[in-house]
Amino acid sequence: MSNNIVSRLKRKKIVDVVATGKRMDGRELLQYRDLEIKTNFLAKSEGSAEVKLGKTHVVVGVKIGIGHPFEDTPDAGVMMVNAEYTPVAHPTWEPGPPPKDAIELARVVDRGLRAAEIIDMSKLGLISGVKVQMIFVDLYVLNYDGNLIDACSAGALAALTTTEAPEYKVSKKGEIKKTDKTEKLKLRAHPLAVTVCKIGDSLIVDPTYDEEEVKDGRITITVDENGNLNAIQKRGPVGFTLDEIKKCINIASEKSAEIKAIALAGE
Amino acid sequence: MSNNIVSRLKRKKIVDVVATGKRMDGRELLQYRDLEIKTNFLAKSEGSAEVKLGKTHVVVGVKIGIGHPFEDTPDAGVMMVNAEYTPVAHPTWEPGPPPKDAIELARVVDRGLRAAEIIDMSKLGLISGVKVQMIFVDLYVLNYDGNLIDACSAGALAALTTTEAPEYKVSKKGEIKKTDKTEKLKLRAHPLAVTVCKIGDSLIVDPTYDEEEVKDGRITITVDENGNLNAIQKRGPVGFTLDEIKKCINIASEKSAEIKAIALAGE
Amino acid sequence: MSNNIVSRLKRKKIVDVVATGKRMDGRELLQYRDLEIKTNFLAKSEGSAEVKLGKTHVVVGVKIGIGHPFEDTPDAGVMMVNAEYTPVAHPTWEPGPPPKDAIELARVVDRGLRAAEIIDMSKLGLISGVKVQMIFVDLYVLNYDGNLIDACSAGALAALTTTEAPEYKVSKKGEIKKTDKTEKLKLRAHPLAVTVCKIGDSLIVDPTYDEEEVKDGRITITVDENGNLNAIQKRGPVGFTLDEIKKCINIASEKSAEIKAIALAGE
Amino acid sequence: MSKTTKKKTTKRKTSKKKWTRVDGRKPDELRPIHIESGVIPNADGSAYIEMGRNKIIAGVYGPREMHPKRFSKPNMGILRCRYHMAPFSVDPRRSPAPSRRDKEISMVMTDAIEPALFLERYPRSVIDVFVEIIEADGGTRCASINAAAVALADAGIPMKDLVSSCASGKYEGNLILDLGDYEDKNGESDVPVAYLPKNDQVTLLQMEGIMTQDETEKCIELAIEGCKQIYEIQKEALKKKYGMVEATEETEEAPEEEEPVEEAEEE
Amino acid sequence: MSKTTKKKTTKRKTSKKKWTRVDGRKPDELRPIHIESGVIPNADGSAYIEMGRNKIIAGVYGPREMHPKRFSKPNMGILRCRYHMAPFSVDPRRSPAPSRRDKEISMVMTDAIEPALFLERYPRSVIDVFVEIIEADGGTRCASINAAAVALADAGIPMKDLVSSCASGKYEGNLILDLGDYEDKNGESDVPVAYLPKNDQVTLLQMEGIMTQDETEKCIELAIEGCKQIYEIQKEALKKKYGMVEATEETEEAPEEEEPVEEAEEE
Amino acid sequence: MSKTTKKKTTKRKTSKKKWTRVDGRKPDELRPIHIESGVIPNADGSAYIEMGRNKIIAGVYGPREMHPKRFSKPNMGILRCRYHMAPFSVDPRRSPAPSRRDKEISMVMTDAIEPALFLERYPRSVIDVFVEIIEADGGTRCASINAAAVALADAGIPMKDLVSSCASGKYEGNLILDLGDYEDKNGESDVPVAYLPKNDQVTLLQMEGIMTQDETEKCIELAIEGCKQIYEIQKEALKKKYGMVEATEETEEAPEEEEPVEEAEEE
Repeated sequence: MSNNIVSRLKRKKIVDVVATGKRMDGRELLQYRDLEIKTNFLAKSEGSAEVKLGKTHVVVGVKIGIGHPFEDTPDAGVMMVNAEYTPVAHPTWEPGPPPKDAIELARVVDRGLRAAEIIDMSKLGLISGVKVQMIFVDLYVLNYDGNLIDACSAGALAALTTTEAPEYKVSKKGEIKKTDKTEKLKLRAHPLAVTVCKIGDSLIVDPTYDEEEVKDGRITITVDENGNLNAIQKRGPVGFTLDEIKKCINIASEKSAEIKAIALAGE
Repeated sequence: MSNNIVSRLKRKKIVDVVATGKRMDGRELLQYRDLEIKTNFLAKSEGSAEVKLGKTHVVVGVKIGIGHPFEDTPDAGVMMVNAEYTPVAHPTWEPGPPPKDAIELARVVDRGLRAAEIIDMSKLGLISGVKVQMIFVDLYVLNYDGNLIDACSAGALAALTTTEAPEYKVSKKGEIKKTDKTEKLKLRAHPLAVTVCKIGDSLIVDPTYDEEEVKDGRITITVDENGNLNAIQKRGPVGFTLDEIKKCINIASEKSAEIKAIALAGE
Repeated sequence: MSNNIVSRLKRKKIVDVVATGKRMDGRELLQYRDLEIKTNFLAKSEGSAEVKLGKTHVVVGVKIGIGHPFEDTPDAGVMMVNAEYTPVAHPTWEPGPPPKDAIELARVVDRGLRAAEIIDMSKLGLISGVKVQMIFVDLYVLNYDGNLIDACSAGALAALTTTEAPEYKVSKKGEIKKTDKTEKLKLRAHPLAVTVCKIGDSLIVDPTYDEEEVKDGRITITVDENGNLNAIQKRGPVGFTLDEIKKCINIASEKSAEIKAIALAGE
Repeated sequence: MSKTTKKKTTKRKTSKKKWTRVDGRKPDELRPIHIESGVIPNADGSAYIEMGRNKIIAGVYGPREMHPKRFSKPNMGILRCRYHMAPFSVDPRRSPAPSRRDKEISMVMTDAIEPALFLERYPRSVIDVFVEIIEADGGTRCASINAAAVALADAGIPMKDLVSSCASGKYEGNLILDLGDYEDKNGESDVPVAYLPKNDQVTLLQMEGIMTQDETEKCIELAIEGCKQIYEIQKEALKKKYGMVEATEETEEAPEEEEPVEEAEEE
Repeated sequence: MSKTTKKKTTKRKTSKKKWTRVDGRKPDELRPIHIESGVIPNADGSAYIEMGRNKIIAGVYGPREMHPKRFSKPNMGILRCRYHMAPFSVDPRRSPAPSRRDKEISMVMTDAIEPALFLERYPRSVIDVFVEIIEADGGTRCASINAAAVALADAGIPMKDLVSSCASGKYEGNLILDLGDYEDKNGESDVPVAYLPKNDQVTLLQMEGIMTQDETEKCIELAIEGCKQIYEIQKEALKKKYGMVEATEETEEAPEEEEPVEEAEEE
Repeated sequence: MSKTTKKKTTKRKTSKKKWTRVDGRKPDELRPIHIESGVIPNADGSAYIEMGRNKIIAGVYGPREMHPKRFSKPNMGILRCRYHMAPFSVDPRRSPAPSRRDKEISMVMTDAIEPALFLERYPRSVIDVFVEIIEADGGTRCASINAAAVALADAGIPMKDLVSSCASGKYEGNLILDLGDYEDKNGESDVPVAYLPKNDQVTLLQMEGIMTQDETEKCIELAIEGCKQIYEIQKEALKKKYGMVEATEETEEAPEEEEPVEEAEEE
């Protein structure tokens, strides 16, 4: 049988089960899989989190370093979010430059953090126009079983929340020294992404790999601790009605509080 | 029929028509297609030109910015000419790094400008050895129907001629500020390229795509406003006799004046 | 016949001959081919060596320039070793980025030089944290007939030994000028790599291309002028017994002195 | 991508009456839009749009054979959108290499347009939509979708509906339609939307900034109203060329799905 | 790769008695090792190792069809190891793109493991071993080999023997086992070794530094002793999972070699 | 490529009599040339040239099967020249990656040589000419063509004629032959020419600088005279090896063109 027929059969089966209000693995439509987050487990990273969401397994590392400012913001630090699809994580993933989906993953997580103004970048300058602090957030996928955006968003929030930022001193001669002192990175918001998938006429959260394969579309909504929205990302070759979008926003608002409690447990 | 036979038939037809002193589209051998040049049509570029030469359509943008000097010329500005074969412009052009022909296009246009010393780069330093003005000339092809070198050369000349260069101020502390003042970029010469194609025993100018496909070779000659030559580029897997070369130079000298009048109309 | 069978027949033939204590080209097992090294033959390089080892032909160029220090060693110069498999050197070599074997070649030669602390990099700073001297060692293969590591190692040693380093002057304003004065680059050690190949149960040195093709494995050992070891690199999908390793070290110690005499002849 | 935070936190104005937009528009007023189809002779379909000062050209090639074949689908066609900014479209000049942002926008554009097409009619084929941003003025992705939809209709490709796209957002506390460059960079949020009017479906939805759930929903509604106005302008542009409004009208019934007679080729 | 000299010249201590290692270990004492198999659900086999503060995960996919096919071998399988460091595994952060060092280590790792496999059983196939360094603490290549061997056994791939790996070296004049990060960076030499205990064969051997021939040989012997201890820990890790020590036991007789019935495909 | 203007404006000397070239040559005198064929054992043909201080090696592989096949032509062979500069061939060191200049020169070299070959005799095949610049001293492209022509003859590839190449130019107001490095960089213009003596045809022609039409034509004539002298040296080099002058003599009649029996393969 061609892959095509296999996936059509798979889709039929999943759609049928979801239509009854259940999932292949017995979950409710709006139920996440078990979520475990371990923070501060890497000694060489200023912040770190290991996230297990069902079989999806990601590590987030936060590194702080020194780099160059952008020309138009000479006194502002720079945050970079990068996602890596490691070839250990899935039989179809190959070594090489990040595929388009990894770029989207990084950008959606990045957009949520940035729009929420999670870090006051204006405080991270060192020498105007020359050197600033860099904050690298690396999303590292070790096993892929769906819903990477939510897992990485939770991991990024957990890692940033527990990041110990080094204190830098700039001498009069312009030499930058990292002191032994650290202090907790100050976060101004706690944005967290929740992805809602549309399968047939149903909306579900936390899709597995198989569910993602057969889904019609998804909407990811990043919600902060006050219930404000910071980012939305719709994907998939289908449309959503306004009514469906509103339902997705409601689901995300509710679920983000639930997941955030776990992500912030290490704080 | 194979592409091979098709192109052989096409070649025969074109060669036969050209041998009678005419072109497939009714032009004379040494007649350009209609040439329209619109300058200053982009607000975010210091200089711009839109060129339509028959169905060939290119946009040239001139941007001025700040960059690093070369090590051996610490006080001289830097000019970069770059050509982009956009995938909208032809069914066979694909997204990706510039193909070899795009590199040649940029280099031939660049060589004409540079050899004519069109801009006094020594005036464009800002901080010796550290910062200089950059002049980027981007040749952007939107529809390709032959004779890109001439179209881009005319576009580059038209865009540079109408470029409003910003004035920069360097503070004592070494900060560079772009002022609101601009002044016309000073050009020291008006070089323009004319390409002569050899088809069979005939020499023609302004080839269409089809004529380029079947041509034996081409010689591009860049001529300045005093009739001096600035650059020559021969291409194609054939030889030219000295006599043919001299004919090409004569044609180019004559035609360059004609085209230059149109390119400089916006000045 | 498939390549596979050809190479199996070739292997059998070579293994059989080697087992008798001889080589296809009549050499002893531990005998190098003729080695010719010409130094200082390039006017634009601070150091150079042309090495012919049998039909293997490499050129090593040493260039000294100015560059940026690493962040953690602001006052130390930087040495870079790079190997280029040019497409002229072998019918199977193609233009493009260095293949894995070229990377290994560069890294093994580099490791020997670096571990022996051949150059006192701490003497090559210019402006602390900003500019330092760079030493580029380029290994350029022009004909490949086996044993590139030994040929390049000898070439690098010969080229470095005869390198005339320019004297730089740093003005109070921080301008760096290359003076006309040069002096011989000071070397603190004379490391040289010897590669021992295992074919069947025999150990040989200086393999040809064919011998490399059929070999089981190889161990490269870099030995300095005092008989100390600086680097070892084992390759090949086989194991070596401790006893075999000791034999390889003995062979390398002996041979390195022999080859070194030729490599240092130009000093 | 990684500059510092883009959205300013809400500074809600106390008296709303005096508030006017930077360019004098009413909150729910679109910028002037001009659309022209058939602008690229070589393309199967094309369109040029000016939306505010955005200048964007879109070209369609296909349906045509997919290269490389292994990426084709045995039972349906593939839509491939490529969003690309000219180096001179923004200030300062950008590199012509596709950025991560370009790649993400290409993906969401494809998702936005695909629901309007009958891709099941083109097994093993591809429809390429290439969009070049000649000048950028805020809302480029929406303007690109508008141009792409007209270009697809111009190519004679049957569509369930045109796709219309427009952003809304919040600026100085007010919800506004169709943000210009300045509003986009200095406002509190940005909500690009694409919409299929006949189906009443949203096919592009993104958001970045800080807004309440209620504000976000109002923004989406506002953007949909903008899309409906643009829809009329798009139809007008096609009418002008083809003298008919319903050029793209087609049955929406998908043809009966059949088992593909051939399997996907492996490569 | 190209930093300044890494090894300090020997400063031999006069009184050896008081000498202790920085972390208090005895000269021939391993760091604590923890190995766990079956940690990546998607992989055919996997293992996680902590060796000191190294944190490394290895996943095995295969034997599976080789892509692209032209790299497959008609009469045997191919082992492909990929060593890769997470950007946050070291300080300062590194680029996620594979470095020249990554590529070299991938090669020597492949050589180290291949002798333990029966590759002749998997014509035209590939076994992929992907190793991700989550945190690096000296000796990553050895720890990677240890994890890879367990992951291969976990994948049920028949092995002649497990491969065990450990480094030795010289620090402040003393020969020591299993160098930690600090000893690795500040010691006189480093000798990574991999070993097949049943065959008594060394399959990885590298060395960098300055040591006498005698010291080097002693180091190799010391490393082999370390490997033997690690071998027991590896078997224990597999026993824990499968309840048997000899899970990987297999006849070592290679199957009779036959002429391949098909030739290698040309591509 | 993008440095500041290279050619100085003419400073015409009043008294021409005293004028001598920097290296003492007469205006129409070539630099010393030494050509040697058969220098790369692995290549099908090869040559080494010293022309002034240029040191260049050229190797020919083929006619051989074209990879990838889809670039081959069903009715004729393809000539592929690759011009490449060694990192140490110029000062300061250059990157080993091919530059835009390298790519353009490779193209014009191919055009210069192709008219001398009978490519229609090698359907589906490729002839590779690889040129490596070991040391550059002005006029590298001309010297490369001279070496390539001898290498092709050395490979036994039938040629209509040898190709000979030489530049002329203007320096301090004088027209001179075969510019050295200093004249090239400081002169008013540079005119590289390649020439087929038997056919009296120019196959390479480039020019850069400022010259009148008349001066340009005189330069071309002067360069042709230089080519004729080089032609004799090339023949001498081949004679030395093969003991015959007319080694490359062949009928110039092209074989009758036939319809290709097979179509081009699609891929």
